[in-house]
Amino acid sequence: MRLMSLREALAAHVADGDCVALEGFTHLIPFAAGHELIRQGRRNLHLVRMTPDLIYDQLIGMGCAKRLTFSWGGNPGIGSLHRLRDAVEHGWPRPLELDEHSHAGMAAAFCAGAARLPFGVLRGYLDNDLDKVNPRIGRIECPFSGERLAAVPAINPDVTILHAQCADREGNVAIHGIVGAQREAALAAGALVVTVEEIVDQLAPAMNGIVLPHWTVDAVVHCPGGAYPSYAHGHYTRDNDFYQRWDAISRDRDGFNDWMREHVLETNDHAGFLASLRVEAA
Amino acid sequence: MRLMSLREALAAHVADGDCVALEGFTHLIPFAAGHELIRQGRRNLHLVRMTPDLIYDQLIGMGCAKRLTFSWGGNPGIGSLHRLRDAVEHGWPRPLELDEHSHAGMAAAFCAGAARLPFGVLRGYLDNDLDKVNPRIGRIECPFSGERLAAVPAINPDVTILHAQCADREGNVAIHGIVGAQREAALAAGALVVTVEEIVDQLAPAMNGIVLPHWTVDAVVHCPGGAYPSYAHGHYTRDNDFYQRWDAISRDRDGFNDWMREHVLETNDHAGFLASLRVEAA
Amino acid sequence: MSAATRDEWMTVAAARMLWNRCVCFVGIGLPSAACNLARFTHAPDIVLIYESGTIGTRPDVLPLSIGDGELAQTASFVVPLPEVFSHYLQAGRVDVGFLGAAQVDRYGNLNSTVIGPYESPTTRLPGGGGAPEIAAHARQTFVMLKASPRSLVEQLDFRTSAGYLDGHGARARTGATGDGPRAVITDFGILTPHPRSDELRLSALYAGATVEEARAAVAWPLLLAETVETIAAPSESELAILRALHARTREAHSQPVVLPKSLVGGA
Amino acid sequence: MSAATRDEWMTVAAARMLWNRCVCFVGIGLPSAACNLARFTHAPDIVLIYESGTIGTRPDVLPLSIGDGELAQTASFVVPLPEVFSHYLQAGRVDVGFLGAAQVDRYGNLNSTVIGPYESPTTRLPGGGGAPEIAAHARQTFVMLKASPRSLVEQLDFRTSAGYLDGHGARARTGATGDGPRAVITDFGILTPHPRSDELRLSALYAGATVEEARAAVAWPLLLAETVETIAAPSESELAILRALHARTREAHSQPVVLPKSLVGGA
Repeated sequence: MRLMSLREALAAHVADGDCVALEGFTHLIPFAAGHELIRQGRRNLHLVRMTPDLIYDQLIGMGCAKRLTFSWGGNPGIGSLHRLRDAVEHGWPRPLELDEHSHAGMAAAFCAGAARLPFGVLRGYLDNDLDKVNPRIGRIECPFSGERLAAVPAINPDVTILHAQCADREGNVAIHGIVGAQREAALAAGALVVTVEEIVDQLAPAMNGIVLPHWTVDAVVHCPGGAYPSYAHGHYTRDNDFYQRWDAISRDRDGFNDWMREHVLETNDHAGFLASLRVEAA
Repeated sequence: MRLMSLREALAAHVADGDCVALEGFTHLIPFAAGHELIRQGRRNLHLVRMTPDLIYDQLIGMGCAKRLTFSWGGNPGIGSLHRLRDAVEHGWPRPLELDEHSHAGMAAAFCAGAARLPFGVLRGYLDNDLDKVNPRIGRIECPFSGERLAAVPAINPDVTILHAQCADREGNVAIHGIVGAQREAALAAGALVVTVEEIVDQLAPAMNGIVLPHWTVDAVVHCPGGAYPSYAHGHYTRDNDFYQRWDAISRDRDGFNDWMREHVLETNDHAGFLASLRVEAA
Repeated sequence: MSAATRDEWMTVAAARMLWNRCVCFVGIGLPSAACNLARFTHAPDIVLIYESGTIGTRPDVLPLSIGDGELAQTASFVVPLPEVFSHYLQAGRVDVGFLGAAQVDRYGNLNSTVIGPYESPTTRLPGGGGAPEIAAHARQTFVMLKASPRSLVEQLDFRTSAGYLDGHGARARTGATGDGPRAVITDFGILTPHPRSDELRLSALYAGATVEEARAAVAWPLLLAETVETIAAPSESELAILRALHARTREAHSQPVVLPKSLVGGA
Repeated sequence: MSAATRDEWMTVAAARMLWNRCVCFVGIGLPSAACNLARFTHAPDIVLIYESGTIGTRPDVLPLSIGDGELAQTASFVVPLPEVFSHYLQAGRVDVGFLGAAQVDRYGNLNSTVIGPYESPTTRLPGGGGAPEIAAHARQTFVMLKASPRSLVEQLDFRTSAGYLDGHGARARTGATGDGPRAVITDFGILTPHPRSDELRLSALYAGATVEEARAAVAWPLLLAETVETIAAPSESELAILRALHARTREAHSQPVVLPKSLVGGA
């Protein structure tokens, strides 16, 4: 593990064309890292995320992505991801290939990836049209009962990027609260970059808690607020209001471009991004 | 969930011929429950446990078991389980059918059972003789890469019995420390009986800890010391000395029978068992 | 107290269908309001699971997202998301799953993926998320949606989640372990499947709603159940509790987010 | 300080083969002593995993069982056992796995299952446990056992864990991802596989042990490596640290177990 700046870490670990998963299910979405990928101008990424959320709307709208593996692509509780829709419906700013799953299927694929099995098995994709549009959804027969089940190929991203609450100086990373498929995405990856709210001398004891041990972590980045406008349990809450405002910001191409220029492209880093939004501080 | 006495709970949930898993990996082995099965004279059980340990040595030596699914059958750090050996080598007190796995295989089988999949997949049983003696070890082909992997049928015991530190009055059960395959064995079972050190009004907060929610639990039994001579993290330590003494106690049939009569058959319950051993109390 | 809105009718009707101690897989929006209303009224020990991994959660206010901190904070415990789907849903441990959709057909099949062809949709919807397997494995599902001939359709553009397929017992011949959609709760009343044909029929109307209104909102020729029941209006107490819940929710979510000062030094 | 026993020689020899920050899958007994000796000497940041699920554990005394509370208490964290095997071992995240066995053959295949036929054994051994997959997936394995013609055998009664199979590169053609047994550490010295034939040869002797002694302890005609190195005796410091570790362990484990008084009211 190396302690790096976000800029260094992403320059070192993410190349054009890589398969990249920025995971975090509502909670701990690595916004700062997503913005930095945009600033660095990454192209042709194969993005992986169960729930694309606003950060993938931004990456897609900025032309970083060529392909998307996902299972639910909306603005939670609000509606559409307009940039995702524009890419799928009109190919703007470029066409986006979809590799579409259900949550259960994608979770099974991440689990298989973490265990380095070539495929995951589930009772799923039953009598619906998903396997007609996704050739990666297969079937497998139980060698004992003959029963047919669904199979999905393992997901093993080149790089997984997470945001977490805490790392210690060795690089052990602790996550608590809603953990989604973060641990599986982390252990499935070729390289693992984690931004954290805090770096501490000693992690709080959490015998059966969720820890990514230091030798599975390639880079740790100290990046307070790195999940904003998503949230970090124990540090700050989700900015639901921002999620609502995004609907208007992202609805048309020009408004989106202006906003991204002002707040992401023309800010230096995440602190600059937060300052540009005048997020309130206690 | 119902709060019951150990006697009631096992009479209600375990019948002759059942497939029963008493799990707990070194830690939290449900000794009290095993002894009660012996007192109730259960027969023809199909016993399941990764590491049979002393409690299965006792159940096997007392003639309760017909079949054993396991992956490592020794007295940890000390040597043989003499009663298990006597049953396998000489059919005393009755022959014991073996369904033998590796730890990885059995863990995969429990995971499949908990997820109600018919089989588990692993990269395992590679070029060894285990699949020659266990017809339940199969092979499966990845539907995407064609790679061949091992497959094991799911384990779904009729009843799983655990010992845990704590339950609340609703029947939510919290386990911490070394948890082995307890959670998987619990969720794989047809019925789940849990003995606990303590019943509390409110479980300690453990957001990402291991909890078996009340609606997965069929009976909770208040049984302090129920893991002795195994241990309950935070309550008492493992009686390593007892594990050593067991080697001599169990070595011959008469000595074993005498000991079981005095300490298990002729005691009423677990408190009586502990008293008969004059275990020191603080 | 002012008359109930149609959203309130739907929420109350759904809440009444839940029972104490039932295990619900909850989605955001009306289902979340219905489940928590049930919890604050007749079903205090209802077990709520949100797909973010929060099990047995008891939020004081409604979450805006499926993974609000409030859900984790008030849960019995929180599991990684894959376990929600494998160890709870797939394992048959969920009594009731709530689903929404852009389109429902007469056999309760759902579309939440696309309007138009998949490869060149006129409207790309969010997609299936948890729904395909909730539809398969929850012991029963309740579908909640606002009715119109564009949502209650003759033919789905895409089948995201299977209901009764082509009806007439077709579902029983598949690998689905749950019983399928037992009710579609709309803004005029409730549709339930015919016991043999599985076709959704009008089985209950809100007091004040009419059969004509129902028929106008459904694209297929809507059949009536042997008896069409009348659903009593939300009681004073139901409405008061639901409105207080919404008021608490608005209040909680109107608090501005505050980041630790160190983060926004420049602002 | 008294001369080192053969157990101490073995422990010290194994400890010296470990490096700082290597990830070890540890078994009880000599391997556990060796790994912790390495941690207390030249490899302070070694990562120890016991199959009970304790990851990054730093016990102050040696555990008597694979799941002692001390291991959990001093671990970075504890995972359910299935994850140790799937997410760590199978996933290729273990550098060194330690194995013991009742029998080892000339190609490093191991038997820990039975002596005699499986269906009617003369001696039923504990069985494979974690070994079959440790043998397959740890990047390398070290085997520790006391040598005799009954343990270093011409022909195994049962192959529990694959080493190099029939040698000559056979292992590379299988699904095993690890490199196999890189050393067999015995009480006379160390056997290592021939680079092409994979046959175990004598490559190092403890100072004072002889080739004759080694040959007498091996049932097959033991070949010598090009150079047979001499392993330096345990240093004063290694012995002192190891003996102190054992003394702490004896002291800790001689404490009688005390149950809360309420449990043994009758006694």
